[in-house]
Amino acid sequence: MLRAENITKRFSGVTALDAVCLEFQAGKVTAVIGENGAGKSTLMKILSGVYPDYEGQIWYKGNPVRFASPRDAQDCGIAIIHQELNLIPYLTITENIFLGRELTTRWGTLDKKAMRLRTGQLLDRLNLSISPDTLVSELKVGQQQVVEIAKALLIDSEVIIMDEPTSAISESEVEVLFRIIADLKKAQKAIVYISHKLDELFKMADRFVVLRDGKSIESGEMQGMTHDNIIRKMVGRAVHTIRRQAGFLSPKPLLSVENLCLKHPERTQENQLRNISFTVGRGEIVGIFGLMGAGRTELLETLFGLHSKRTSGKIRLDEQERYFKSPGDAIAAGLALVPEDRKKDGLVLGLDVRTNISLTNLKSIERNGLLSRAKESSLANRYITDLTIKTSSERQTARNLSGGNQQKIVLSKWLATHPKLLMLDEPTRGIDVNAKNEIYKLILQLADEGMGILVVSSELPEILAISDRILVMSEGNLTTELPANASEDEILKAAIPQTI
Amino acid sequence: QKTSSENQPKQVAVIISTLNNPWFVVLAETAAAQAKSLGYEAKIFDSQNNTALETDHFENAIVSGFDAILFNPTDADGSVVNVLKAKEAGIPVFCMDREVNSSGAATSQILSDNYAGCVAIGKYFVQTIPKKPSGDAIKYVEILGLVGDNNTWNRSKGFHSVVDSYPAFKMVAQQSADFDRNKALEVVESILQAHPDIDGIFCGNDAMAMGAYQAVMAAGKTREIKVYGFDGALDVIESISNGKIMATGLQSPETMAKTAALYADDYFKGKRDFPQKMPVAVELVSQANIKDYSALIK
Amino acid sequence: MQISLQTYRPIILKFQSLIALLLLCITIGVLSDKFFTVANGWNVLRQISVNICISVGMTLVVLTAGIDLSVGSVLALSGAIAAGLLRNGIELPANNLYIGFTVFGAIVAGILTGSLLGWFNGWAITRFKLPPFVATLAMLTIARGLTMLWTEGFPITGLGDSFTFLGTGWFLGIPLPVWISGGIVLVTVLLMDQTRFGRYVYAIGGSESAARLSGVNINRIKIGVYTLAGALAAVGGLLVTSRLDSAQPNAGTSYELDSIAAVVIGGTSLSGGRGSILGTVQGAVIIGVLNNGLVLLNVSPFWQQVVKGIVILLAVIIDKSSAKGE
Amino acid sequence: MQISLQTYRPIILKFQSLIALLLLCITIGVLSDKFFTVANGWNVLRQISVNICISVGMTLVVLTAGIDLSVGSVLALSGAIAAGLLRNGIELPANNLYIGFTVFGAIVAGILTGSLLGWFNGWAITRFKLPPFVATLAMLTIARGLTMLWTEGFPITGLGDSFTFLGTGWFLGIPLPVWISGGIVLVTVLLMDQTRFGRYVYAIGGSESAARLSGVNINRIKIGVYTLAGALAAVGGLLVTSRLDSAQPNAGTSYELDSIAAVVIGGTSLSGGRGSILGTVQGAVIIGVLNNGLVLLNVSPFWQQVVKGIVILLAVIIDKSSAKGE
Ligand SMILES: Nc1ncnc2c1ncn2[C@@H]1O[C@H](COP(=O)(O)OP(=O)(O)OP(=O)(O)O)[C@@H](O)[C@H]1O
Ligand SMILES: Nc1ncnc2c1ncn2[C@@H]1O[C@H](COP(=O)(O)OP(=O)(O)OP(=O)(O)O)[C@@H](O)[C@H]1O
Ligand SMILES: O[C@@H]1[C@H](O)[C@H](O)CO[C@H]1O
Ligand SMILES: [Mg+2]
Ligand SMILES: [Mg+2]
Repeated sequence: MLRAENITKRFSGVTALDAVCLEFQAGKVTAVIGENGAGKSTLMKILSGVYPDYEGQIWYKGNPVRFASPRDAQDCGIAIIHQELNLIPYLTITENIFLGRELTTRWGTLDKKAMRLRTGQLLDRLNLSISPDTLVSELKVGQQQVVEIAKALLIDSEVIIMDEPTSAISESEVEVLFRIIADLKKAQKAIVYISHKLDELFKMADRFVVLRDGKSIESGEMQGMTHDNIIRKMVGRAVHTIRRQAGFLSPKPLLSVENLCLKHPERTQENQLRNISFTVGRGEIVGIFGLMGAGRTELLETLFGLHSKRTSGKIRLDEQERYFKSPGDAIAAGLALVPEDRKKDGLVLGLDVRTNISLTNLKSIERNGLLSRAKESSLANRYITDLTIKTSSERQTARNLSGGNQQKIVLSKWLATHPKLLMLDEPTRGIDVNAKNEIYKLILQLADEGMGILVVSSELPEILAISDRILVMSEGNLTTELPANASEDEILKAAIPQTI
Repeated sequence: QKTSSENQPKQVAVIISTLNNPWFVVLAETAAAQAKSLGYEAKIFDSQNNTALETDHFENAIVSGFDAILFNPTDADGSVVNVLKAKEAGIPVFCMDREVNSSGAATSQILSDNYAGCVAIGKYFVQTIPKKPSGDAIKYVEILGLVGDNNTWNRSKGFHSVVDSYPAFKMVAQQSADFDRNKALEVVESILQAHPDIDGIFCGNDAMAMGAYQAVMAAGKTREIKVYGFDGALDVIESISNGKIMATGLQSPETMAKTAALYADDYFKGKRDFPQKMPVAVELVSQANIKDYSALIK
Repeated sequence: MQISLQTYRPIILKFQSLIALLLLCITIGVLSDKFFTVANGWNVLRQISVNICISVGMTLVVLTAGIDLSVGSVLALSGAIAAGLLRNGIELPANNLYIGFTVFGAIVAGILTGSLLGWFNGWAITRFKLPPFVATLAMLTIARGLTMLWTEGFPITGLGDSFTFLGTGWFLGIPLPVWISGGIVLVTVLLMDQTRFGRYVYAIGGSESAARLSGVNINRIKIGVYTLAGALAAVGGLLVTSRLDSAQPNAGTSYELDSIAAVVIGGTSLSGGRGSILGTVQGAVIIGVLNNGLVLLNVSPFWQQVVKGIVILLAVIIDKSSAKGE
Repeated sequence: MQISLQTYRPIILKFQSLIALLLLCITIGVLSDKFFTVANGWNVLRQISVNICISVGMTLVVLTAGIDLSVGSVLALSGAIAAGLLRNGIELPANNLYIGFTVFGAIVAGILTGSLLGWFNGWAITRFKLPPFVATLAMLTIARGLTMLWTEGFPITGLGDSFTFLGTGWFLGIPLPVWISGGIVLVTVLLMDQTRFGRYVYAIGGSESAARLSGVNINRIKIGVYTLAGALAAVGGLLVTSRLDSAQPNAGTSYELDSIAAVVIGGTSLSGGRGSILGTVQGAVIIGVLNNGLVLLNVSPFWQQVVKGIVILLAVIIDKSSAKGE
């Protein structure tokens, strides 16, 4: 259906794609596999008309084509769900879904009724029970991703490209998506699927294409492939998945939280977090699981002093009662938070790697009250080496790095503060297996060195792999606390909301 | 016809083109003070050099029942509608300093003759700048006020009506400095780079004359370059007596303001036959007659 | 349960927080019995109609995350062109040609002038990816210079009753400028709410890259917005000119600030994507009522500026906190 | 291989694209032989020194994604306070007290005034989460009103030689205002490049939420930035006042536009996070050279505005395309 021949794409200096050849067939799901920065998204952007300048040839249904704009590609029947969310925050779901393709009435005005109706249907199909009139800015990331999917499904396309559509959604939504993909397959659409969650690929994909360093390495049938197989093709060598050794016993708690409550910012009668109590020991890794909107992010933020005015309850660190008025206080006391949204909250994308790493530690690189370039460089380079961050230099702009490497920068800036307690919110979202493994390794190592670690994740395997203890949240409550060897069923049961 | 109750004092609106310039502050405050001393309520409106805002002021003044308007128009033509509107509402308007181009619209206009004043300055200018022994042209510079302001052009025209008929005088630069002291300083600084050999500078008002003089002084050319202003601002009169500035056209805002207020008083008392135009002469204050004005300084 | 309410959100949005305006009106009304009169009401509305014309255009520009500093000069040039053509027509001495202009012709010419200048803003901004601030700042001085050149620094007056009717006339008991600005508000509210164009304006301001990926032709919409802003500034220019029966060369000086103030006080975000025409109208009314009230209350001109600044601060603070409460 | 070059990137950044400025200078130099003289060089530098003071502060504000419209009025009020105190001291008739001010005392008082007004801007912006545009617009009119009240609308003159030396004197063959503005540039370049404060300013502009999560006290830094901008505007006010030997009540009117123009022409993004002090200096020099050149060439005042607008457009277009080429 869609064939690419010798596609080459350069960004000032960097060759992102190097003579890539591949093919997508109707009625098949093709997985495009590769590490962070392999060039997957770049290729998809070329196929969908975002980058009109490239070398090589694209064939669509046997004809040579060249898309000048996203619109061009859409009109030909190619739809794409981009890796980055591309929604307009202050428009409603309906308005976003129909953006660029509005239905109009006889008089040329917008046919809001019809659009709203269609949106409602789409959302139903995707099991998202939210009014089509909700502003996108009020949606959680996961819900936004569902809206992105709806948007791609709106047009009746022949080729549907999905670039990490499930990075922010939970299992139940993934199920829904897979059902839809199965329908599309039956309707003889060609589906291109990119994900770092390998399990998904085994479930869905018929074929695979591997990209490594901008080159197409191999393609074939998914049938008969194994995990290790795929990873080896992708990384070029075998990777051993890390697991936490069982058997941690915490002598005394590093952090203990009692009856933590967080008021809702507008409806002040309601609590977003209700009477949360738990502890984290020195050297212990505590995993927090929950479904979308369970309140996990809020919990970490509250501990970090971000919502001090709305917080009540006791926080003790090292047996001492603490009250954090701002993140600055929390940092000074030895807390660190790797936020969920690394592009917005984790990094200042426009600044370089060095500056991002030193941002939390400027005092330590001062000499006579002035910042020392030398100290700053050595600080940055130490972490670039230790965490094997792939960057052309410490002066590279953070925006230009791949997701995994960006996440490592965020980790670096926090490790440099030498925290006692490291909180990680979805630390491996959108990150390839290899980088993921490196991050796990790092987390385990830090715990071994005595750091307390609190990890929020929506991926059960991740929680199970690295936690010493598992907390489960649902609707702002801490519903249960389970040992590391808990079963998936136990965890999920505690995560499902009671009220519907 | 206005009917304001007998026991309440009559209200006088003073609508001024701008208060962003001390000259007009004097005009406005004198008018208001005079009206108050005659037993009326007075209120100052600042049109900020914006004819449309002036229109708003007229409308607001009419609505809120003012009984007379002492008026300094932003524009001779643009302000006509405003005056007519007041006339329609039965409110007398007395123009001060600047006129409106419509006979019979205003009850009376007490005017400063910018054109004639600058004719006098022009005459003094050609007298006081000596001929070059070599017969070379005498070079001078003109600093204009706001180029969208008609007083700027009245003054410029009055000046040129004299000076242009002397072929020995050559204007080497004509630039605007928006009636602003700092702008004049900077513009003249730059002009002096291009024309270090000029003999005189004519400025469209005194603030600019002061700025120009400062530039001349900084260039160390106070003896070679003579500066002329217009308005009769105190610091310029003082500078004339110190021999720094050559001359200015003294227009008396106080006289105009007081006259306007007195006319309004007369009007309330029943007088109706006012002179359509009541010119208040612009006096040339120069090195020659500065002694007569020494009383003004301090 | 919120669903039904949210359907008309863009329209209601600002009118939930009319409190600041109401407070202002009540305060002035208590202090001056002249404030709540019919005549004064028309007065205020007529006075703000020019600012409304400009600010409606400015709202669109700001919604795309742009800014238009040139509105005041564009207003002046458009008014001057219309007045000049009406007064003098075009003479081409070379081929002995003289073209006279009817009132209608002059009005069209004025609006075309504004549109052209606005179009140029949009073209420069999209073609060379200039910051709107710079492009329109350049236009601010260029258009002012052209106005001076066209008028030679003198006002153009004596434009005739049929032209001045536009700014001074009444129709069905309502001043014509109020009809005009009201009509413009109505049409643009519809435009923003009911057409693709409006959608795209919001979308571009919300996220230009997302809008581009959705197939919106960013450049075309932006050029359209700046052109419209220019045209609306021209309408403002015609109103001012006809109201004064004279085109002033320095008309509209610093109107950009008043207009942006109306937009921002009305709740439109300078970073684009959020805001509404009706909010802007509210902002313009606040400014207009304030100007009117300070005069009615006999506040001295120097204090007026201080009070005006403080009231603007308070209005926005009250607005913010009342909007949060909803 | 790029690494060593990139080390000094922030500093070189703008000076890679000096082409527009060079072109401008060469053009003027060809047309007027008076342009490339030492005296004229000092002339231009002295004339832009006020704008540089203000624009340096404005750069910091814009880097945090803010804006400060009040600089012109703050300049006027600070200058007037200093001049008034120097001239008349403070008289408290109640307790028969008179405080005289030395030149130094008056200067300190002027700078304190500016800082206080700036601090108020920052406080209002952070405390009530006001858009900087609104808060500083309010301050624009408030400070202007206060200036009028303080001066009663009249200039305060006759400030004495030791005070006027500040604006007119020379030291080591260089005009004092150039020393002062040069010193300010030097210090702020260091501040932005070598201190925590500078880092935080860039970080806030780049991503406020990321900066907050990194422990940066956003409010404190923002208040600091606005306070500094106020203080620098005050320095500008002292320079203007001392140069003119007179505090003009209307000093600084519309300086905010010139200053923002310098910042934006200098490549600082109005959405914050990107830009540099040295870029702003380049922007201010472009504007200053242009003003000077137009007068040297005796371009008629009407045409000046048109030419100025066109040159600004061209400068930014050339700058953009040459910066891209590197
Ligand atoms: N706009 C750009 N400018 C410069 N370099 C870019 C740009 N976009 C991508 N790159 C580079 O091109 C390479 C391929 O990036 P791409 O986003 O296609 O990777 P990916 O395979 O999608 O990775 P991920 O799994 O993290 O999404 C990377 O080295 C990246 O840094
Ligand atoms: N800005 C906000 N305004 C109102 N409600 C909010 C806001 N942010 C979060 N919430 C609500 O707070 C609750 C907890 O959200 P939180 O982001 O902590 O969830 P989470 O468990 O981290 O989920 P996710 O996996 O999506 O990050 C949810 O019910 C959500 O709807
Ligand atoms: O007389 C005044 C002053 O000279 C002022 O400086 C400009 O306008 C004139 O009308
Ligand atoms: Mg990708
Ligand atoms: Mg979360």
